[in-house]
Amino acid sequence: MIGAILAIDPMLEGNVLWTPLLIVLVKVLLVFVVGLVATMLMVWFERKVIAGMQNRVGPNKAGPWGILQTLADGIKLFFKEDLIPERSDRFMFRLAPYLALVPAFLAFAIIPLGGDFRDGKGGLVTLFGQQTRLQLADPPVGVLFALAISSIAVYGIMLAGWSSGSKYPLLGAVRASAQMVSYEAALGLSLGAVLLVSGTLSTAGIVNMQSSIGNWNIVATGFVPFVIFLIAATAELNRPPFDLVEAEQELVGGFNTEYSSIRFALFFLAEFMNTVTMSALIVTLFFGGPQPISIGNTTLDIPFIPNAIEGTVWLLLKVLVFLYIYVWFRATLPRFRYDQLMDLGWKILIPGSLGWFMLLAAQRVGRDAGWDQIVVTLVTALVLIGGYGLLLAAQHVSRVNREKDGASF
Amino acid sequence: MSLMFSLAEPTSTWYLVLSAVLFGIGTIGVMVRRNPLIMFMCIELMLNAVNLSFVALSSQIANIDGQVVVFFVLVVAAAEVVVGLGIIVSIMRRRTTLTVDDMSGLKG
Amino acid sequence: MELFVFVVAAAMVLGGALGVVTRSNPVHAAMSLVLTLFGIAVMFVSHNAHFLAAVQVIVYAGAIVVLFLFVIMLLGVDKAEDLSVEPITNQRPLAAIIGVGISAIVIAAIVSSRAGLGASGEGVNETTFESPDANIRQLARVIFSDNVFAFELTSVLLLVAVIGTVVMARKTKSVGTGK
Amino acid sequence: MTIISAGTAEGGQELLSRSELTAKELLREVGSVLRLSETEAALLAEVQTEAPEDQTMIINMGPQHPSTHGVLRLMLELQGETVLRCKPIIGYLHTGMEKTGEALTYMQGGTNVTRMDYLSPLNNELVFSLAVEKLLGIDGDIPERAVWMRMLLSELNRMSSHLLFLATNGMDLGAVSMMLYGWREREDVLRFFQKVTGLRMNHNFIRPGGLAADLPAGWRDDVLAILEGLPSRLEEYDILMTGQPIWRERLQGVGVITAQEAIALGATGPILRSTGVAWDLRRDMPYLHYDKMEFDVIVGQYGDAYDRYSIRFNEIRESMRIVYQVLENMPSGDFRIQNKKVTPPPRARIDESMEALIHHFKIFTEGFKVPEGEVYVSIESPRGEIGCYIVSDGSSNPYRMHVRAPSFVNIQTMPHMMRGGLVADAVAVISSVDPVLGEVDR
Amino acid sequence: MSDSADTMENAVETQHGCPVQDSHGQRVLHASRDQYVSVIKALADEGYEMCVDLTGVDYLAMPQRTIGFDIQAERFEVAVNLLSLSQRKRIRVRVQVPADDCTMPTLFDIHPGTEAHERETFDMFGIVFTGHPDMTRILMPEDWDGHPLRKDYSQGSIPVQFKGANS
Amino acid sequence: MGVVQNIADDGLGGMDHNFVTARIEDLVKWARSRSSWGASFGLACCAIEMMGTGASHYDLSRFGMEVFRASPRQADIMIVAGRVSQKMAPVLRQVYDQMMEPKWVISMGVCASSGGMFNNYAIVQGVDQIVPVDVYAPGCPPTPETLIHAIETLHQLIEDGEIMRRRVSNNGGAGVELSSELAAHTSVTIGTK
Repeated sequence: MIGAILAIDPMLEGNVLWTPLLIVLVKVLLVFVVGLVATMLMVWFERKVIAGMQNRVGPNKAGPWGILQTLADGIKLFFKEDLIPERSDRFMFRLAPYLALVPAFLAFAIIPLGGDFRDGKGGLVTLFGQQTRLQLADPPVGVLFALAISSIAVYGIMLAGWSSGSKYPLLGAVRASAQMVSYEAALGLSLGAVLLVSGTLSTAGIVNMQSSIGNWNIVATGFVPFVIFLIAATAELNRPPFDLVEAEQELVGGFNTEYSSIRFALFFLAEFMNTVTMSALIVTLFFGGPQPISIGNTTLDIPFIPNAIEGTVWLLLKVLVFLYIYVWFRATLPRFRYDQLMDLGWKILIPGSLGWFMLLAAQRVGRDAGWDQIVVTLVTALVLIGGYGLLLAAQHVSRVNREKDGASF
Repeated sequence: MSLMFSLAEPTSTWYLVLSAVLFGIGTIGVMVRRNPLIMFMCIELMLNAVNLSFVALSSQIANIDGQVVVFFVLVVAAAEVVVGLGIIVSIMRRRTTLTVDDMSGLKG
Repeated sequence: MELFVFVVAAAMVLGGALGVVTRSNPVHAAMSLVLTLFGIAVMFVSHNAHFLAAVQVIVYAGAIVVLFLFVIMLLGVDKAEDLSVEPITNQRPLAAIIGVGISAIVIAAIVSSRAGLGASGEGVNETTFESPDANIRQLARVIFSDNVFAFELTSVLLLVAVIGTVVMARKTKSVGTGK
Repeated sequence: MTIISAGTAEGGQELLSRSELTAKELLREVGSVLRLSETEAALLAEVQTEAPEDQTMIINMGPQHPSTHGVLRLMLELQGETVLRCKPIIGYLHTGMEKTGEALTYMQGGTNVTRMDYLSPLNNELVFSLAVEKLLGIDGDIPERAVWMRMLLSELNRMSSHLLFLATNGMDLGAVSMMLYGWREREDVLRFFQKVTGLRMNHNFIRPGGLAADLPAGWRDDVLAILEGLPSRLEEYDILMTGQPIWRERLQGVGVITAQEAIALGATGPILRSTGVAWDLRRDMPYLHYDKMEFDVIVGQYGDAYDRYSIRFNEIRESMRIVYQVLENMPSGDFRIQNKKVTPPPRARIDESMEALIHHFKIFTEGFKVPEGEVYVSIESPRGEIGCYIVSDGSSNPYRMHVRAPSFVNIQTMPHMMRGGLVADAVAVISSVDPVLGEVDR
Repeated sequence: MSDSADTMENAVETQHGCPVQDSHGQRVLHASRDQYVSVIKALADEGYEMCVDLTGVDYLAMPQRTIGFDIQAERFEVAVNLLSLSQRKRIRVRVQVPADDCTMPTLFDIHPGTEAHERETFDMFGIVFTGHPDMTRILMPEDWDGHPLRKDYSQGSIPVQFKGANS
Repeated sequence: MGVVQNIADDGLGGMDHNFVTARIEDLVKWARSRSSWGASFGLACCAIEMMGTGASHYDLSRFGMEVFRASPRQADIMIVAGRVSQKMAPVLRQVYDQMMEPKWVISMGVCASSGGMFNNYAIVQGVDQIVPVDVYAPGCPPTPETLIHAIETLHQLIEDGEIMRRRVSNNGGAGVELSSELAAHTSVTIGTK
């Protein structure tokens, strides 16, 4: 029973012994520490990389190459005066930073952090005589868990903005909720494409399906769901160009304007932690997670590193690529406006991901029923194009009507 | 550790009683509160009580249909909230206070 | 262990429910509702309904309550409601009597009829290591075979609800141009 | 011990609630003075019923807000995120420069005016010097080299000012890197200024009668280095911003103003040009030797923020064209007028001659006397028409020194541009007006 | 104020009933307060469509000045700079404002762009523009005493002092 | 949560000075000097040079200072860059009060330090009449090098603990009474009224 609740892990089947419990505890601790350190390094990485993109040097006074910069920030913020504004809702004001931080850590629990994928081991490694996955938990609804966590992460931001009791944070909070609701749908629908191809919800299962580059979901689902997922994930993270929630130029600091000291540090931490988690999730869903890169029958091998650890290295490398992409976004793209953000979400991403999902589903039905794949694809594509044409026409009519009677909404 | 497993297992009756209590709280809330938003939340409480009893009974009588019903209830609840909040927003456009006592007329 | 889970979850459910009814500030009430919803989700998990638990969190906590909060913030009705006013005389005691009465009747019915309930279906699949998504597969099969008509109907319902809301909530005239 | 009460209450200068306003004030604040006909204005009463006061909120942007370019304070009445009314409140940088100008001699005046529009200090000095020269009646006698040098510096200054506009415009719209790129390029120009004038900003280099010093050795190579480095950088900006879909979406159709409105409000510079009015004082009322120059006046069509962005962007290129022509034509000769009344003796002569020393001493302590009269001179600064109105009573101090600051006038267009836009548009509009608060408040 | 003698003699023509003077190659039109609005309106119809600048001068320290054309020199003067974009011409309108009645009609209805200039002139000189929609201070704080650019308003400089900064 | 409660307290005020706490104190001072975020308080010409200091050529981010927080709640150093007018002075004070302890002020440029050449009715003759200034940067405007030098000086003072001792000895700073201000400062929020 406990196995069913906590995780699907072979070592938790049958009689539960002390060793597996200890391993679970160690894993929890390890994930927590790894998450924290990764976030610290992520902040430094972002500041260094963006400095490089802007012909600057970046932090270099705190520790070698400024690597301790985040630590200095953290210590400084911890030893700074704290304040709860008079007009704030005190309980919610105190609660909000934790509501932002906890989901960031929780989502990390379902990411496969490594494993041995050679010789058909399927990611299982042997620790102290126990077979286990390098993953804190693998609930049967793994991916849905990530979706659920990312949807409750917005509470921290909303409540922070609302409870501050002043106007700019409130505007930030309202923006945050609308943005979250809009992009959650696109995120879920592009996830649907992955689930359709993988046939499982468990993250470990999804990783195991992607044994070679040809099987990576980015190829198997046809690239479009990946693009939509990447955009929607950026929006969920409130990172540029979707950082309307903070939008320093418009809303001063957005939801966190009134926060100082350690509470602000928690928001800061949560934001970067979420970035790391989301990158890891993208890698898990579309790029084979800790699977080594393999084309056909040849699998790349990192020399001198035992196979059990190699998975972690691959994961790290892949995640690093996405962290870099997020920094890149921040350095280049201007910020969206509120209505453009909504337009992108509702008029492009959601129809796009829905259409692609239906195309994949139709192909699958066609394959099961033994129809000609090309014909099925063509017919579905035609239907979808027709539907999109109707959508465009509807938008046009609506715009004309709006201009005619000057409605504003 | 094994000691913990040997303790009394809650039967589905426990869950059903809990859901009855939850339903009662929801009912009281709908009757007592005057803020339509909170009344809405109390209706959600009642729906959740029913959901809980469905799932509990589903596992007791070993029939998956209970869970199917819960799935549909979730969808209907979403639709209901969308419409309900829409009504509240459009009422609030015309009035300044938000209590059900002031909403006696049918036209705004 | 399950007892422990039950006690904690029940405390969440009841505490949250009482919070919804008693807190004067709508935002606090909404957060209490979230607590209840999480408690229910935990109970779903302990009944092996993993999928429903996830959907419960995504739909309820992730969308419905966020919508509630959005409306509260948008309308600026986040001021605390005055709970000391009782609009109808003796409304509260009457409501309490009705509420407790309903609960009591239902509980009585449960207690008296629990012996009569027996296994009637072909069983609910348990989650195991070999087939971690057995529950989801079973649920999906039933929804998309026996109940496919109801499923389609709910999707139409959702569509109607969304369109209806948009039509209802839209402003007809803009600022400045007049009517 | 000084205790200053916290708070920024400015009473009637602030945006008041609708009920406290007369119809005329309301019309002005919603920016409809020009836009609405009389009948439409009569319907404005319905604005109040459509958006009752308790559904709108008045927020305060500034005076210390990251996107108000210093200390501009905007009060916005918002419904949701839509701006209904806007009122700019200025004066937070009021320095009393016009009063200080009356206490300084004409010789010292340059130090004062150069600090007004601190992004184009050389243009401020130029307009002040031209006005004083006109009062002195020596405006025709300025040596050729001085005129060409003034043009060189003025155009380089225009480039650096527009580069800074690109930087802040990028910053305001969230393109962080543009901020640093703009500053990087501006730094090249500033380094040249430092070499020529000794200072990075606030040079007091262009003075009545000419300039403070001649160009240093090797100046031509430095200018050429700037000119040759810039085009490739500008192309990078084109890739980064001009062609960027998000960038275009954010700017196109935002903050629209018509030619009629711009003229009625007295807006000049890129704002006026963005509406399709080709008005550039350099071409239409030439000063210095701009009539001998070949350059295009960049004109927009839609009067939106995107037009203003591209006008400034392309004006950098036009300025480069002018600078190339200046480089070709730079004559040799004196860098200041040889008029004992106005010009201090050369440094070398002070060491030799007692008279020269006394002359030098007198001219820097007492200044020179300027005949009675009043004059208004205007030139095209990067922000529009900057004018200098000087009244002289025959002494060595100006009796009244007034500067017609382009930003001060241009700020009035903001309520018109912002009305009906979103908060994010408001930021884009502020940025596209490109006000310099030192000049607004003086 | 008396300009140099030769320019004075050139000033023989009139425009819209006001004497026109040439000052350093610029046309200057002397209007009385009563003529002010109608002259500006006539000039606007004539093509001077943009009001570039409006400012005041306090002639308190120049009591003996003369203007000519039988115009009584007063303490304050308002100078309005008009620009014709189509004809590429400028004209300046100067109006005398007596110290005991510091009011002027507003130009807001003809040139809305003078709104800020008139507020500034009010703030700095205390000249009230009647009919202006929002006659408040613009640069100084709302509760400020006096009008800084008047000649009887001291510059307000305080001698440099080094206070006991406790360090 | 908030460790620092009043102006004279650097968060470790209650500790005795022994080997361990001394190390913690050193660590805190190190952190504060390495990570001092600026409150962007750009006013006039100096603001341009201040931003220029943050740009590619001079790069304040080397000192961990590229984080210019718009919200004073999260800022440590207020760089008063430019002339402070009488109208602006209350705002300046308000922003200073909204900053959380420990906080430092750099007065950038002569106008902020002494009124500079604008010795007239409109300009506050030295920002130290309003807020306690820790470091003055001379120049009109100071070049980025000067500003960096001022910042380095301040960092050194922070690391030495010199500033805290000075604050304790004079109750806050240059003749400015802080205790009467602190009572009111919680209700004020940036940018809104």
